[in-house]
Amino acid sequence: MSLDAMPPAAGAAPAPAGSGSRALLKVEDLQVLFPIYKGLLRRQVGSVRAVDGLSFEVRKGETLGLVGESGCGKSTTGRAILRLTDITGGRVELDGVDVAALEGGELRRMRRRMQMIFQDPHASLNPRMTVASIIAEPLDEHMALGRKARQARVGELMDAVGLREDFASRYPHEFSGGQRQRIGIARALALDPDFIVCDEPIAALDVSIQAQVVNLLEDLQKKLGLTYLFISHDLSMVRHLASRVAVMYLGKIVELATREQLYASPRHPYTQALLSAVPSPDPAREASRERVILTGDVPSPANPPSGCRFRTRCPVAQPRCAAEVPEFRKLEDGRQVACHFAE
Amino acid sequence: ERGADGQVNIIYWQAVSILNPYLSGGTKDVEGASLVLEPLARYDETGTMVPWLVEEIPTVENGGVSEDLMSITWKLKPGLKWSDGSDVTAADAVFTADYCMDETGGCQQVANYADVASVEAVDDLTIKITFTVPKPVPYGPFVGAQSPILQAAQFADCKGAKAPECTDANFGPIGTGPYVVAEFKPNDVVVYEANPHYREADKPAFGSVLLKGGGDAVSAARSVMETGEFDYAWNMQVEPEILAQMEARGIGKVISAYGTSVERFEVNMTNPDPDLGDLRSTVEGGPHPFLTDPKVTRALSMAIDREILVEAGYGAAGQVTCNVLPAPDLFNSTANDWCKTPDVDGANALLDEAGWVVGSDGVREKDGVKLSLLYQTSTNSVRQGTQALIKQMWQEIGVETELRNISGSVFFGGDPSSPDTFQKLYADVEMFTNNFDGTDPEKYMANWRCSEIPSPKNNWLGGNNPRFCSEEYDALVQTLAGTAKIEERAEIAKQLNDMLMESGAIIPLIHRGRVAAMANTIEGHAMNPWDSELWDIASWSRAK
Amino acid sequence: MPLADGAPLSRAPAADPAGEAPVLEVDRLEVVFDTRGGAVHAINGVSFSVRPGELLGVVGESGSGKSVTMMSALDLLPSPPARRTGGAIRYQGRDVSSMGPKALRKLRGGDIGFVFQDPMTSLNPVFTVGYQICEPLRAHLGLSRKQARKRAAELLAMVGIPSPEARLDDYPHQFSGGMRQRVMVAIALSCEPRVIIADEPTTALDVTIQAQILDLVRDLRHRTGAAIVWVTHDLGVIAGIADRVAVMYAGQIVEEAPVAAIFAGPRHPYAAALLETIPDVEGERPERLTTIPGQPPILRAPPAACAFAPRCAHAFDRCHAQNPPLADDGTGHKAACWLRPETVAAAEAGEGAR
Amino acid sequence: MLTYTIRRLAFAVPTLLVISFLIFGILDLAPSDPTAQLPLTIPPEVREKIRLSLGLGDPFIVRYFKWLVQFMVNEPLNILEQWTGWTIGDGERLRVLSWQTRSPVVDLIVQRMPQTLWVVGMSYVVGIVIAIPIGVISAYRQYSWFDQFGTLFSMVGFSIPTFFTGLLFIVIFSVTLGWLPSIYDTTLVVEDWDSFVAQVKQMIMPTMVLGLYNASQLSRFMRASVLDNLNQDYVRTARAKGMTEKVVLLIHVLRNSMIPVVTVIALNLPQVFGGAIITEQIFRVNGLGQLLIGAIEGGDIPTVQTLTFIFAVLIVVFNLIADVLYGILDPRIRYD
Amino acid sequence: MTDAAAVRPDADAAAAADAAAAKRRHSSPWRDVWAQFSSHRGALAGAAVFAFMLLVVLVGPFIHDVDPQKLDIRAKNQFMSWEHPLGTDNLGRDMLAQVMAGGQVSLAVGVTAMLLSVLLGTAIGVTAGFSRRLDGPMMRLTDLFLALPLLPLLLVIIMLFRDTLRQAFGPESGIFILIVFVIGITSWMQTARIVRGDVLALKEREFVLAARSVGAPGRRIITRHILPNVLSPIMVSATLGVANAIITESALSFLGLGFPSDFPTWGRLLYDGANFMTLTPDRVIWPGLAISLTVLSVNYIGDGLRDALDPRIRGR
Ligand SMILES: Nc1ncnc2c1ncn2[C@@H]1O[C@H](COP(=O)(O)OP(=O)(O)OP(=O)(O)O)[C@@H](O)[C@H]1O
Ligand SMILES: Nc1ncnc2c1ncn2[C@@H]1O[C@H](COP(=O)(O)OP(=O)(O)OP(=O)(O)O)[C@@H](O)[C@H]1O
Ligand SMILES: [Mg+2]
Ligand SMILES: [Mg+2]
Ligand code: NI
Repeated sequence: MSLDAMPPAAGAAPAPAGSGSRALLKVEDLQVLFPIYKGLLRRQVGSVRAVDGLSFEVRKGETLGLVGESGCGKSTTGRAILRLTDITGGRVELDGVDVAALEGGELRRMRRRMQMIFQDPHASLNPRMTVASIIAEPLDEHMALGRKARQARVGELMDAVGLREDFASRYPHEFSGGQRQRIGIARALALDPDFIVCDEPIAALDVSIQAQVVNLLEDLQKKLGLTYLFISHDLSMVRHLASRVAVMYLGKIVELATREQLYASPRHPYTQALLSAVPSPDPAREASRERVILTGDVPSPANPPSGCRFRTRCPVAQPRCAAEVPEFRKLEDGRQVACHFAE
Repeated sequence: ERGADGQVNIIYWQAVSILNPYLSGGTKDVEGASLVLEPLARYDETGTMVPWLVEEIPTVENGGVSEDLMSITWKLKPGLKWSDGSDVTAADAVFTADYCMDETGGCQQVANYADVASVEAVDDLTIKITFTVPKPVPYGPFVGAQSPILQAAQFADCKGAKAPECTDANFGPIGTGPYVVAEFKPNDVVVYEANPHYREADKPAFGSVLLKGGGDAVSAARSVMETGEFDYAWNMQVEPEILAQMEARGIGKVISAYGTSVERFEVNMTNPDPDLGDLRSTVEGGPHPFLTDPKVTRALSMAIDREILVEAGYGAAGQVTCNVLPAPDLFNSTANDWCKTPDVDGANALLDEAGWVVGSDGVREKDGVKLSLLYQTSTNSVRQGTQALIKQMWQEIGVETELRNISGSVFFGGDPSSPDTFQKLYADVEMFTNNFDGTDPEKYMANWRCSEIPSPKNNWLGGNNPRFCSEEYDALVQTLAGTAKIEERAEIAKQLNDMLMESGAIIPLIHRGRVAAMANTIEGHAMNPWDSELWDIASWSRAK
Repeated sequence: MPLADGAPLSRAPAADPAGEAPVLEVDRLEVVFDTRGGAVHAINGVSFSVRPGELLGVVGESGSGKSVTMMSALDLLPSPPARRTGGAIRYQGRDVSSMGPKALRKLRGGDIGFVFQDPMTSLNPVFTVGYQICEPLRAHLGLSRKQARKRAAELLAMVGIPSPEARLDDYPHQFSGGMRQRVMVAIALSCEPRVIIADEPTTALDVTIQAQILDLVRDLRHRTGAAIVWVTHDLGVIAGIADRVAVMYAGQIVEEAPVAAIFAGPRHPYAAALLETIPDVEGERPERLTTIPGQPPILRAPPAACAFAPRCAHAFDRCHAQNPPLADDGTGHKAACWLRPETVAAAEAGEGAR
Repeated sequence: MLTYTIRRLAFAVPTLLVISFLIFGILDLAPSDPTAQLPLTIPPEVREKIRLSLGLGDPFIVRYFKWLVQFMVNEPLNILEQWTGWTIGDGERLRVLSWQTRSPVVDLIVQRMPQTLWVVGMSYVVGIVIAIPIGVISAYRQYSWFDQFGTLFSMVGFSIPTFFTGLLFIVIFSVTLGWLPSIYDTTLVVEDWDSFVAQVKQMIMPTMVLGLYNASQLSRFMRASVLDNLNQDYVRTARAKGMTEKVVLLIHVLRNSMIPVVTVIALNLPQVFGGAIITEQIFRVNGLGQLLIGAIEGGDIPTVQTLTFIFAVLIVVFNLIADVLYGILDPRIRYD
Repeated sequence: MTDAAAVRPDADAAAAADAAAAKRRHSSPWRDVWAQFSSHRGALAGAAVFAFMLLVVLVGPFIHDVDPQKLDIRAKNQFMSWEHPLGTDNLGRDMLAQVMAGGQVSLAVGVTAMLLSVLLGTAIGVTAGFSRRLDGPMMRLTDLFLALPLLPLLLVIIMLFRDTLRQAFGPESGIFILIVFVIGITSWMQTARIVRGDVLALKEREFVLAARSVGAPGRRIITRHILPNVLSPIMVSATLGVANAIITESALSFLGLGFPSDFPTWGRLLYDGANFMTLTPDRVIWPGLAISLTVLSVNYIGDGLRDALDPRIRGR
């Protein structure tokens, strides 16, 4: 079944029909600043602008890819949406509820609906807990299940992610990376969430195992109608998995488009550079490929460049870029780009 | 010849804090100062008063003491010089008395100046002290190491409230003694050098003295008798077998002499029951449930084998005694000598007779009251040994004992808020040593008058820890104060002693001597229990 | 030391490496780890060689023994638990294991440079970058402090770090990941080694940074003519820079061939599967990603059968009974699989038996 | 870093005031009494007078503020006068006077400082000098006989109290062999070779006794820290650069391993100034530890208060020093 | 889903042989812990020595049934003999009986006081490390306790609590509680500092974040995720704590805070015996040996336990 021609989310066959266009998550002008304190009185002298005015939506049942260089604020975005860091400004709406405004018990109840899969399958599992207790932790927190029911649910979850049930009393270190990531996924699924933030779930895995995990995520989405925010810097995986892709640079989204649009004809110079840097597993193509070489490193998010944040490394930068912040605008084909020169 | 024998090293395991005996009554401080500061007269090793800075001891016979016992006149030896070369005059003595009697100065020897009306310098060498009451024994001021003469010139600006601020003077007094202070590190070490103006030209033989402090008694003994680093160590409260082993090395020896110190039980005549709250161990709280019965206390005393206590903890430093007043000989009663031989059967019989029957747990009881005692003392390994021994001895007569030891700084410190002071006596019996200065027991025996009972009213001040109260005893003390003849005084003192023994308020255990360790090479020292141990340091010398 | 004046450093033209004698040869290497759970046979008869100016790519699944092989080339394995049970490593014909400590030290850092996988932890956090670059310069080349510093600055400039003089006094944490990896490269290059071993040097880096490093290496290789062994599991990287590729599985090399040949037609099922698993940013997007089912084995004993057999779709009886030798088909394309006629032939000829 | 330091110091002031108040409160509550050391022959009324003359009649708060003024204002002024030779005011300032010696406590402390620093400080140095190689070698050769022996040594060293080792040393080296003096001579002035030898001789036993005790603890820390670092990637890098094992171990590993150990050392350094009560007693070093214990036993509240307060200041300051040191040793850490 | 299903059996095929073993191995986590513990040679030896000492101390008095407090002044300072296997002290008390009786007290005090101090230190360290708000106050409290003059503090404690406790629990248990309390509250600071440092690092770890993301409240994060992972430094503190408590107990008796003076403990025996070192060396050798052996064995047990409780090591 080829999805290429169809609108992406609708193609996910068993997902509830008609839900394709409804926005499950709406992020408006999200801002996360980490304050920098200095001086005798610990006055705040500035802040790391980790996430600086993001707006996007994720539709029910779809996968939104979020890509960008290391340190551009991808993880912070994911954590902010789940309220794992404090939000400085903006709204995060999940199914109409403003998550940013929730506190205490309400937030805790909301956590049943939104979960996270972490980057490092080794670091995100407590080495002293058995697989069963790791997976059951969310159950213990939110549902008063009996011992039997709990055990049954853990078994069900392990089955769903392809782990044999008799591994339940093993410890994380006894598993391979891919299996560990499955444990993390099972934990995230335990409460039947609607929405899952996948924070680089495959970055730490071996290539052949990456494919297993990605396939698993896809299967689960189909079966359970999940909605993903898939954070990665592996552009080829994002291409495979996501229906729409957002490209971040230094705390801002520079381009947001459907997969086909983005990979076929990137509009933002940063997106272009990023795509051209991906090596291709084909010596012939690799030799002929034209590449946009970026120079220098990412500027510090504590002191971002004026105007367009990308201008310091941009091959097509003009004086205008330094003076004016490019608007995040919609082009006629529906994609959104933050560049003065894109059309 | 002066200075010919080099240095003598002395170790005091309690270090000297200050060299002004008026600002610290601690024995170590008084004795440290005694190398420099001297009194007019002092006691020799036999307890006899000997003239020191005077020609003779004033008495009624030689006219030095007035017939009405209201004044005493001392005559200084002529030609005495301070170590800075100036002359010693009667004015210095007058100043000294003023210095100590100044209310704001916190003088710690003020008891020596009790009842003094005035001190005058009749002439340069004559000092006259007048008393407010007749004094049969008028040898308080300027006698003994506690009451030496200070140089008026040095301390002129240090009177009253300023006394503590004169650190230089307090740390380096100018005196008439054989030594002057060369270096003083408080609570650590004093270095003395021979006084160039000392009145006897060929003394002292040692050019310098090092008086080191700190540590404990055993290691002090070791430094004299095992390593030979020191020549003399003071106050050897050490188990006898340890001393014996050290002595066997042949470098040093243990010397001792007996004064008036007695290790004793003071028996609580009032009720220490914690349930009484504030009335605990007060006369108002009522008598002790069983210790007021002389039969019980006598049985307790009879059960104790004092010889064993001596053997285990004291050796040459202790003798069995049955009196709280064991010395001088003239004052030693023989009426209580039954206690010298232990008699467990007799004690058992006595308790049976008094109606105390042995219960199932081996403890005697009567009317629901058990013969169970809380026995407290200060922390010190010999005392804890004694405690253990006595506990076992009492067990044999069906008395149960709980032992408690309390840090000396709490036990002997009179903090009224502490439950553990020896005055509060929140226990049934307590054990410690006491003695008196000089050779006259009048003040000492006056301790056990009814008025001296510590209680909340007097902020727990008072020397009558057993809370013993007898009008007869009080009257007898009064009589003693008015008696001048020494034989009569001795008789009265013995009677007082016997009354205490019979009542059971005090159970004497051991007559303790002063013990020191001394290198075999030191000569010319006579152990003196009545005055500073270093009283004769001017005549010490090293064997060639 | 003409590095400074930008003159080409090539000791040998990179043009035709095949004609020269190999600088580094690994010959039937076997390594065992003694763990609490018993011995682990991590490397089982790995052989390969590189010639000056050649870049050999080594790929393979995680745990297949890539790092262990490279480390044993410099005798860097912690021992215990590592134990070399067989084989030899020859640098310019000399056996590394029989070298004395002094010669070995000269080899390490002097003749063979090493770039490690994780740039975040491979630099000592408490010494300045300058100090760490100068260390081998002073030890191997005997430069004075001043000379070494000057040279270090040149090296930093060479790996493309702006204002190198100033950055010498910075600490590693003040560098970004890409810059740190460049520092590692600078250290590896510092003594003009004839061989550079790079163990997954870009795995932890971003694509854009990775692209920078790859460019740097391409450039260097042509300028210095050093032989390079490049370990990775990213076939895309290999496709871009390698001359030859060796594919490792379970402590053995299962296929070795010129890079174009292997991408054109992998001969070992594992290599084929590996090529299929990776998605691409271009071209057709597959419905599902291909996976290699199962996990690599933990070898408690040297493999008696083909180690890949349990995961292989084409496995037949012989695969479970006998370990195939690595055999050359005459074009320099070697594979170890019973499906290959040359393998069968080689086994029958009795050569290459492991 | 500087502002961080200043800020920490500024916050330390109220903390220390609270601590000083609490210490004073505890000392006041404690039942020790300044007259406890006097012979019982001194009658109770006189004792009471002595107590009053020491100011014990004043209410608690008054005494606390008196001390505070004396210590915080008068003593610093006095030191200033001594250093500069100026006269500030009429010079009639009441200093903190010890009850036992009636002399200024600060003078006593100054007098005690040298021997404490020499003996206890040196023992600390000895401890470090012994512990570091033991820790490093134990870790480097983990589970070797050396390592096992090191464990044995440190555990026995830790479980045997200094009063016992001190005595054992005296019995062996002073009594039996007669090599070393058992009593420390604080009047010894080092002016020539002989007196230097004498000084060294008298320091050997106390420093070793304490040093071994310190070493037994520190070597455990060191071992753990080196073990942590030996497996780090940068160690492998250093080897790959062709560094000798000596350089790898003594430069790369040691420097990193020292970071946590140095902070432990710094955190425990105030104890040097607190003196070593038992060891000082045994060898009669009569340093600050002996001063403190003597003052406590003698109920000498001004001395105890002043000493413990200085000790508290040192603890707070060394906490800060440890943090700052961490920042200096570990370039990754920045406090602002 | 089709090939995901296919993956599973295959994935496990490789580990098939392992799996059976795994099943056996994971039948009970405590059996695992024991299995790992007993494979640690040092730990086993430590446990054996400790058990032996416990046995001697608890059962010994029934075999060698001499009253440790019984004095026999005629038989003082004796060397080893059949009647007194470890000799006698200077009051003629049997040393073996004293060492055994003292062991009961010392071991009890050592272990309980250590537990208290470790509990306190851990609680304070974890609180300080976990809560940014409480960090300052808690660490200042630690400074305060480090700065407080111990002796006067102890004297105050005795004064305030001794009689109350004595009345409530009787003289011996009252004192026991007091001693344990005193040692506990004066020796937790080092533990607290170490634990705090570890917690600070630990709370930034991803699995703690993961626990927060499933909505686990702070207290559960502490008990499930933080505490088990700071076990290792706590173990070290605990080992040193036992030695410290045994020695401190003997020092306390000199303040009149300890047990009654005729109540033997190892620390006390060692202290009392020190002066008799040259006369009757056995008086110091045996209690000293007992203390050292206890500390050593506790150290090795701690090592073994730490390994046994760490599944990462256990699996290897
Ligand atoms: N707790 C924090 N305090 C201060 N700065 C922070 C904090 N967390 C993140 N940052 C900063 O915010 C920026 C964005 O970080 P983030 O972790 O979101 O990046 P990322 O895109 O996920 O990178 P990576 O791909 O490496 O995971 C970085 O510059 C980082 O240094
Ligand atoms: N220190 C060690 N102790 C025990 N076994 C080890 C050790 N180091 C490596 N191994 C084993 O050696 C085998 C090969 O490991 P190696 O690190 O070479 O893999 P790799 O191919 O480099 O993998 P990656 O791609 O993850 O770096 C692994 O199976 C591993 O279990
Ligand atoms: Mg991230
Ligand atoms: Mg590797
Ligand atoms: Ni499909």
